[in-house]
Amino acid sequence: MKEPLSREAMATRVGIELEDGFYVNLGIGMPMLVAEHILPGRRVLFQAENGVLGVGPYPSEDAIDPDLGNAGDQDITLVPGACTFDSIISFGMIVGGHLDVTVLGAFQVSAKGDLANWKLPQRTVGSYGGAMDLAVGAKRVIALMQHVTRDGDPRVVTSCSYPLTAPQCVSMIVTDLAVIDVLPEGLLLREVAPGWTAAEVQERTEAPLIVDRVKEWKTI
Amino acid sequence: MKEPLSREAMATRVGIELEDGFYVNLGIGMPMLVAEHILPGRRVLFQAENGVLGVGPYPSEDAIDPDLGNAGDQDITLVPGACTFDSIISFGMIVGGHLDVTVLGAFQVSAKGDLANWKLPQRTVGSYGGAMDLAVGAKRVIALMQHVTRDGDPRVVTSCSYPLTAPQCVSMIVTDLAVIDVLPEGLLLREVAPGWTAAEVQERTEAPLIVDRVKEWKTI
Amino acid sequence: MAHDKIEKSCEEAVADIGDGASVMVGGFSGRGTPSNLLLALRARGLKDLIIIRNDASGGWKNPIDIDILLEAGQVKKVVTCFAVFGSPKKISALEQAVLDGRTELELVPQGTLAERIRAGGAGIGAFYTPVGVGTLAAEGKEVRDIGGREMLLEHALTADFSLIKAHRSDRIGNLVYRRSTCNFNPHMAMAAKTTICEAENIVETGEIDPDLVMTPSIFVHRVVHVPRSAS
Amino acid sequence: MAHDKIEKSCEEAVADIGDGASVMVGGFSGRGTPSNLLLALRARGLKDLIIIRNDASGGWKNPIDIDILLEAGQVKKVVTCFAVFGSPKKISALEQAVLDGRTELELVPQGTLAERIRAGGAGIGAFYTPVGVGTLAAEGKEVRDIGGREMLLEHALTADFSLIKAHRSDRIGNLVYRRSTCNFNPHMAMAAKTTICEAENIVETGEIDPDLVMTPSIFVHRVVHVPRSAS
Repeated sequence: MKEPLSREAMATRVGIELEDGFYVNLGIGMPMLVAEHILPGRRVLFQAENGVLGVGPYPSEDAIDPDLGNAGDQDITLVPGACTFDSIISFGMIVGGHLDVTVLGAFQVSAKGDLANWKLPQRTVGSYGGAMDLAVGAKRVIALMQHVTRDGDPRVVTSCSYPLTAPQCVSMIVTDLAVIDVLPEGLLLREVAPGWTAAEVQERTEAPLIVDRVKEWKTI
Repeated sequence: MKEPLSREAMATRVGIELEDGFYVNLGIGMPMLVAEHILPGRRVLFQAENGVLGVGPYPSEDAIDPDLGNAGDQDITLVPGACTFDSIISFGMIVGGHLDVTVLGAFQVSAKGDLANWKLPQRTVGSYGGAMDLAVGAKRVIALMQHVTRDGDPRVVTSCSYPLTAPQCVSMIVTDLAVIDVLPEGLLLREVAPGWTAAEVQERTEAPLIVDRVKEWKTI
Repeated sequence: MAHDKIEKSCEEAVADIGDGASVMVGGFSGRGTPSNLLLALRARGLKDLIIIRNDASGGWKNPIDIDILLEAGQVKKVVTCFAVFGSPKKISALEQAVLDGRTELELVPQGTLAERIRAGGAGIGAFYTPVGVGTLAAEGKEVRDIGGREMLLEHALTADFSLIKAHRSDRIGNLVYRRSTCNFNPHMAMAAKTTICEAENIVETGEIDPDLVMTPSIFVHRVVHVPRSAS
Repeated sequence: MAHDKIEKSCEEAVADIGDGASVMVGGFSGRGTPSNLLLALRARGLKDLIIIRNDASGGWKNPIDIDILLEAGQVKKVVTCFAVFGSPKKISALEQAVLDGRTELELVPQGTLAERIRAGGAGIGAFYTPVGVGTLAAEGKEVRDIGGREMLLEHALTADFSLIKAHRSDRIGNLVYRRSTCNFNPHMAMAAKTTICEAENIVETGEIDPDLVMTPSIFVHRVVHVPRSAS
């Protein structure tokens, strides 16, 4: 039976984009999985916007440092070469354009690369967190999300109906069905999940996809 | 014979203004003398705008730390409780209104408290240094200068003819002849140097002085 | 006392905070949060407080944060970037207070919040940032082309009091933070008229290497010793 | 190499700086000034450099500073706060170059200079400061009432390169400064496309306590080891 890709497979695909020596921020939630899928031989330093550069694996129970967490309030460790700092240095790093990549979860991404990831429309109140800063500041924004909602509605849309995090900021979308590049001429369907066709992906996508250059799903 | 006060006496007079626990920046030149004239029992922490809080006395030759200087590039020492920091923290301290007092040298001070201390009019090029920041930012600005120029021209003037450092920033003027408060209603001649009269000080002052409350020169 | 800023208790340290005061609260979830000062503040039973704080979404793992003020009905307004949980199933104390019309919310992007606090402490009146352009965060704000890029005008934030937490303080209030507990604390210290620090360790003045001080004593007005075991 | 940013020599480290480049130079007089990088830069024999630097008034006690570039006629423009000596009897290299019409001078108050550099590194486009209102520093600038106070609009500064100096660096460029050598170095590190650091000591990556890093490695692209005795 044809299945969408697992979260692990999606994280693995994003991992391929993170080059040796990159400085990267991973958003709260699924993007954090990417940390475990860096290609062998590559060294990537992960930033947490609460003030850490060089986030390491989660600690064992007896190695927890209560003074050390990530932006999702998880206990973390540090890698050699890590440093900690205040929120001003942290967001100077983010908004000043110093991060090579940020990987952010998303509710919707539009054909122009608009990102909506901070508030469900039916909710009165939302949380910006650091998402707007990351979306505007990082050199490259990768959106990582399921291709459709639980109700089957497309998340890659002509125009976002959810409140925006930032307009025209996403350069690549990775979902459980596809890898899509956001180009000036439109959304380029670059890869489809094994077993799926471009037509099937387009069916589940509101925005029109450019499908003349589709390749196989990239693996390690 | 009647002499103007010495630089030491002027510095001593300013020292009386510096209360226990104050954080103070002393400008380059004569104001730096004030550090040696803090009243006994009072502890004042001196800031240097290149990034030091807690400037101590000048070091002996063999105690010089080449990494440690003040804003006038003199070798210094640190007192217990001192700290060093970057220019952004330093000027955040200054412009953010955290310093209790700054003592600045001056070419001219006007009746409204305008300060001119960064450029001689006959010079094409000048240096702002940190003077504008200090004049605008400190809670209280004390101008310390000779009462007249070498040519005998008044330095306390109706309106500055030299380029301004900041308008309406000086609250007190200490010279070798007088202590003057800058008040909304004008310049209040508070003290005159021993042996001098209010009339003699007014003769050497362009701006009109309020002379109905003159007191003796304050000493320790 | 300027040479010894150590207060006897959290209660004494917050004794002059009054109704309607604006209060910055350091920390990011539980890390770097002055929980003991918050408890002492709640005990004052004040009303109409204005709270400026990174997160107000129910404290994740943190048992004591600004929720205790919100739940006690002491807060008129909150300026924050984390107002609700990610999941709509869990309602935060702030969300409930906003839904009930008891508390006003000013939602600010995290970096903009940090920058506005820094501006307040550093004497900068306002600044232009690209963050928030084209979003709800731009509502009612000036948008201007700065160097070819659209930016929002954002204004400085200051407060009557900042409640912060440090790993170590000397007697005159030079502070050191550890690991990710630093976050908003150093810049909130600069942005309030009166800054009150809960410090896990107190050392004699002069014991901290001058290079290692993270918040200079000039920004700190009161320090309370709350050892880690007690907090 | 991202894991090892150590360059073999100052010459190699500055080899791609070209004519017309904008270059920030850290330090305050001699303290924290990357003198060996400046010597290597001069040896390139470039023209039309734009230099951003705290002081250009003849180096007080510092034998090697940006004067060596000015005297070699390599500088088109200088952005600084100290342009001349206090005494009119001594003419600084910059003063002479300005009087001769060889070099353009943009004089900026010291705190505004630091703030403009910080803005450049932090992605802030411009800001309002009370410093300079009612003076020559306000010429040609927008003045605006911000919260009841007149302020000047000042714009961010960035550069192609920053030349900075540190006391210690690890192999990936985490930096530590000592005493008053810190000054402009950390914020210049953030404000340039390429930041090159002259470090007195090199340690292995992981040897600097994460709390004590003053400039995170992300801001540093090249490091040259110049032991103190050789500088």
